[in-house]
Amino acid sequence: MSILVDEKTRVVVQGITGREGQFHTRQMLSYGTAVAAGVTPGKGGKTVEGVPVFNTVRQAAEQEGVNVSCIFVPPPFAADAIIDAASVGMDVIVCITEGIPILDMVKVAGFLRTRQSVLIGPNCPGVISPGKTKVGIMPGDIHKPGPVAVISRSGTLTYEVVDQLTGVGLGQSTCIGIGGDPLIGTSFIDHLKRFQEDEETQGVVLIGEIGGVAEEQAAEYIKQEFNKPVLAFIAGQTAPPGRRMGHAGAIISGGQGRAEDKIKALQDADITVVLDLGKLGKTAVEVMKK
Amino acid sequence: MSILVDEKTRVVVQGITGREGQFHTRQMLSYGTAVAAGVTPGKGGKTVEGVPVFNTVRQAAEQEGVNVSCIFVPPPFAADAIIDAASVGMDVIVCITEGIPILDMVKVAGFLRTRQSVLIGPNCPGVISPGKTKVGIMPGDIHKPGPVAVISRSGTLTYEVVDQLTGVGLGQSTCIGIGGDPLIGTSFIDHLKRFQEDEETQGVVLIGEIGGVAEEQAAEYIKQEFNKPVLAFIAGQTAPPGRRMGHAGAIISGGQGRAEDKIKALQDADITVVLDLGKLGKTAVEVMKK
Amino acid sequence: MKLHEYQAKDIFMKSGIPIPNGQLVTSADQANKVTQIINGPPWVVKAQIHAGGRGKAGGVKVVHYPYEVVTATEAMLEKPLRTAQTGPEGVVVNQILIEERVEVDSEFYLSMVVDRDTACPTMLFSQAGGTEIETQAARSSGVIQKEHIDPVSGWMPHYARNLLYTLDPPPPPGAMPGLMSVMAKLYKVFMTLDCSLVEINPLVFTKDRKVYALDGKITLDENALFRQKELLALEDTREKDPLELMAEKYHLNYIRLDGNIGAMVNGAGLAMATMDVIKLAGAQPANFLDVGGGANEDMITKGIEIILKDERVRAILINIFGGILRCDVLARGVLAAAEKTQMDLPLIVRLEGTNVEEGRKILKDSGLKFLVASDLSEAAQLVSQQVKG
Amino acid sequence: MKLHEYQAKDIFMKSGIPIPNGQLVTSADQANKVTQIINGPPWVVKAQIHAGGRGKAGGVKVVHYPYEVVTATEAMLEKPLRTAQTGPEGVVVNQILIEERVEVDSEFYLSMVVDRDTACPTMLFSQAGGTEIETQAARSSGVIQKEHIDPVSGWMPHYARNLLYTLDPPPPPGAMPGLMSVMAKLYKVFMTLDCSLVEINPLVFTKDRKVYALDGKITLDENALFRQKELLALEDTREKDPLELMAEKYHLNYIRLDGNIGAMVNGAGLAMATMDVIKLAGAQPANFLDVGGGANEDMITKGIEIILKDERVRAILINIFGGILRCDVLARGVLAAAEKTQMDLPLIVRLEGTNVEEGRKILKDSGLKFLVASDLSEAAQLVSQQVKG
Repeated sequence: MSILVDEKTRVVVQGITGREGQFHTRQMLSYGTAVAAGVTPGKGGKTVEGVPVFNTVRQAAEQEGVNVSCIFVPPPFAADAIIDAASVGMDVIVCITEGIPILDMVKVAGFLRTRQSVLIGPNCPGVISPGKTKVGIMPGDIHKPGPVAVISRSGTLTYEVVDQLTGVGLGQSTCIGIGGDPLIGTSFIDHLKRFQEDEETQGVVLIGEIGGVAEEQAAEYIKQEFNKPVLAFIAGQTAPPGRRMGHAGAIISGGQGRAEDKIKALQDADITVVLDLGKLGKTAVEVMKK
Repeated sequence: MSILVDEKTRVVVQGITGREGQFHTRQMLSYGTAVAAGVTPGKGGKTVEGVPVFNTVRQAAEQEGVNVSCIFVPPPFAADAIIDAASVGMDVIVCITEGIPILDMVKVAGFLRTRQSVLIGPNCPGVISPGKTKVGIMPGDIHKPGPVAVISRSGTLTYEVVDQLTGVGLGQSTCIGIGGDPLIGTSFIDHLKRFQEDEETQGVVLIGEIGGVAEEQAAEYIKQEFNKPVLAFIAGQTAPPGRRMGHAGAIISGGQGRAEDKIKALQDADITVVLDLGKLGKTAVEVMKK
Repeated sequence: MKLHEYQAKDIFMKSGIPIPNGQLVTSADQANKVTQIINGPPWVVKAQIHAGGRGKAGGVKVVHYPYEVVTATEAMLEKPLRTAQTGPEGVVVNQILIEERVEVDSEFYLSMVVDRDTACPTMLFSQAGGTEIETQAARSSGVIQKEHIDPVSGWMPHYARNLLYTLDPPPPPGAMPGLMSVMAKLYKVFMTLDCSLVEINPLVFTKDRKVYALDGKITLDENALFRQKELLALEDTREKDPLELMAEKYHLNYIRLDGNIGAMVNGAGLAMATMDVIKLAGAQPANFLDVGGGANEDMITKGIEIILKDERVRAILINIFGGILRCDVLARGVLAAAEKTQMDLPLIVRLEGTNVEEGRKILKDSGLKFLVASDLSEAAQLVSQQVKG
Repeated sequence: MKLHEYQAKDIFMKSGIPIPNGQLVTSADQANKVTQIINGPPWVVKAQIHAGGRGKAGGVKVVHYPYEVVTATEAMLEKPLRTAQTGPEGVVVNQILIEERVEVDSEFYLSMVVDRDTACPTMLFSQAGGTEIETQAARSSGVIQKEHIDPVSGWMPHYARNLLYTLDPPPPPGAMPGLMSVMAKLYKVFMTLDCSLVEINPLVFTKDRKVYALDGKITLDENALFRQKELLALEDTREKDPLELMAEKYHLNYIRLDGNIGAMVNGAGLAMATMDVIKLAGAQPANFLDVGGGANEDMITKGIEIILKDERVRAILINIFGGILRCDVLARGVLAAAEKTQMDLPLIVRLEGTNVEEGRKILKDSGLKFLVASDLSEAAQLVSQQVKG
């Protein structure tokens, strides 16, 4: 098993004719992902890497039976793309786009409250179930199938973590970048619940960073409800308050969002927290044995 | 039993210091309804008929443990009042107000999609479970407890029906005026589902009128799912198309909403439809025997 | 509240929806001058009435000479225009819109309403633009595409794309931006002006590749006029029935019908049911009159007065189920009206509900001549006998 | 993007939120003239800098004679102002706001942000208006009341009432309409200008029973500036670090820190983690620099140039995990920068991911002096040794 996406996933790429859309369609196809359709308004009838392009998500869904969307459209149009995909009933919507106005995300979040779609991102690398399918922009070849799940607010930091896991022989069930924005579609807890139910997943690596209280909430949830081993890392232990550290969501403000508070909350929940990123892989081997 | 409201219901009256609010608070109290609080912004601390008045619904809920709201505020402020009550988590919100702008009701309907509150109305007489409680403006004394439920889009027409039912010895479990506006909080079907589960209810009288397709939908639902006797009446058999017949929702437009279509749909679902309102009581006796 | 085409188009123009150049006139003299400022020939001369179906009824003329603009205007102005929607007596034309004519490449239908089922503002779009959309719609569903606009998202471009890309073949690339823009603006007009209907039929793409609203219809939500005060000035009551206007003034729901039984009822549903019962008893109601659940004595008096102003009325049926409106209040209102007017028509009264005994007593003691009915069926029979006999 | 107080107040005024009369000056001469047009004495002289905490730092003066307006202006203008939020070097004051003083009866705190947990625009309100709201909030939760504004409902009056009626005692009846109106307008400003923060602290009720925004703070969502073009003109970059400004120009995320290790990383999370590892190894990062996931050769070059412009930097650590950004692209960027500048600082490079072999080869073949680290911990150790040795 795995969560969110697997070998049955059929992907529509929104913004497929753009530079990034094209590049990553190629990458996903070469990983083995079933990219079944693309959408770019006005480009219906064309193909990209052999994938048929449609004018609307609705048409793509009707004609190609896609169930997961991967969005590469620019920030001004991204909220429209997400809501479009959710209206059509995509199971999972992966939004790669960085830089969406926060009030657009307020709308998106409000809209999704009444729909079934799971939004991953925005401002995220996507989701991969190694050996099955990859919906996103992560380098596929560093992953290998296995028992460890990864949930992260970051992109390249996740690749670093996955690379170390693979390096120490720990393959992955599903790796999810939930996104670096202050408003994102899913929380750590949403996925922990899924991994709790996923028999293939034997443990979880949780990659947090400064900003918000999602890690504190996850710690509380794990303490109360989650019974598989968890290893955590929090980026930004040296970040100054009041500054956005690259990610729109990575900011310590109003006395909230400090790495030390998150680390303490996780440790209080008996979760091993790696402080030196370079040692994550080795620590994971020990933690996942439990 | 009964549905929506019963002897445990604790009512807050929004707009309690207005002319109608005061009058009907008195009426409800004299029927035996537990009107536990009132709300009028700026009048907090006063009392009306011995009922304490609060500035906000939240304060009324916190201090008096109310679970049902009855709204008498004027149309420009009614949507605010409904959303306020729903935010605070009222189980049932009865909105008497007539004349709410339809785009306000679009907002209300959107808001209620993510809340648990059941909205009755607007532009309705309210809900009564005879002998238990009355939340609304219907004359209490024409009702008597019994096995027949009434669901109606109308006000005085419902009183007429109830009076006939009581006259022929058929008491009522719960009578609901769902409202005469085009956008209302609940449909016939919502309540039919509740009455299906309500052991005390042995049959239903359904009072429809021109406009929309709610009666057609109810007919379809009854045919498929509902197994208690139903008697129906449709007002507006002689109404001309394109005119709003008093109720904002009572209009035949775009070829939709004609009484004859509704009557046909109901009859096709094997539901007895009374054409002469004067004969409703007598017919009910026969139908409810089944 | 219905707006005229020229008023709708004025709103469109201010909202950025392109319309043909045009000018409103109320005399042949003005029409003559307009030919000098509006591009032409040809010109389009359009009668401004609230009812649809003008084209087929001769209310829209395309003319090629300035003198024809004048004669076409003269032919319509101050004359009744009978369309499929006006009724047989027609509606007197008070205003004429004179426009340039654009060369149409393709025609669409576009409108917005609130959908009752989904409680969403909903945009309707069809390739079959033109005069007969309603019958077309009835004939083959699927001709009209619908898009429900979610109240959280508000307008978003994909709603427009979902509508436009249903066209087969899709609209020419040159038409897309214009059509999408009109859709976005139509939504904004609908929402910001509290409309219950906004319609552009036809919305056209011209041979010189522009998008225009060739016709426009706006109905405003009367419940929202309290916050749309600047739109009140657009009301043109000249086409309304004088008794309906009078009733509006007193917040009574009155609708003129074809029969001769004046009916006064409290509550819309009961009023409709009363009309139905009158008809079942073999008579015809002259009106629908709902005095409302909370009517006071004065409103009852006004209601009776309105009924009495209708010369066709041969008998009156009052059917009141007292709830908020108490029967004694009703009785006093009836007496007041009887005093003010010389009511000499047969009057059938059926009272039930709150304070019914007191109400009945007031009427009885008044010396007013009337028949009492014990139930609705009997009331209808009695009133029916009055006009038959 | 932060706005100055006077800019925020200008927006407030245009939105109908009352503010004291005031005038911006940039010279003592202008200050002198202002005393003739702004009601006084007394006057309030306020340094305009983006950082808070001005009051305690001497950046706000109440004066009673015209000459004091001038001397207070002179004392602040073109001098650095050090507040708790500026850092030890302070910020140079370029502009002064001179205002009439209003007589305060009661002070409130009012602001709007987007709440991360509920994804709702959220209004914050407190009776404890004044200068120390943040510490107060930290000390006792409950002092600040929150109201989440549902995205479907938008603003509704009950949100304001829920906040205002938490006050004990409730606000005087005379204050309610003014406070409710300010709340509604604050919401509108927040939503229509795409703000990430709007704050009025204090919002005051005066002795003559009026409501005023005595201070104002607006931060705009930079992601939304594409649709708020008219607000771009309000940007005042004079308080920004020059290297941060330069980085912004090239779409790089650069933040100046206190150490001496220049760090360049792709991806924000990895960049933060790299800073953390540098510190764990006993050194201090001079900056946070995230070149982003999709950086090109030119951006890499600019990143290196920015690091080299910082004279405190004694060694450079490049940590790249190739994903979208391929390692060969990085290597070429580094070489281009090395050629343009005279890079003679110790350079530690750690590459991994897409095209890593090619990247390593390019660097190796270039003749550039650098140390290769095989993993992140080693990279941090190496760079730390460079600055210690």
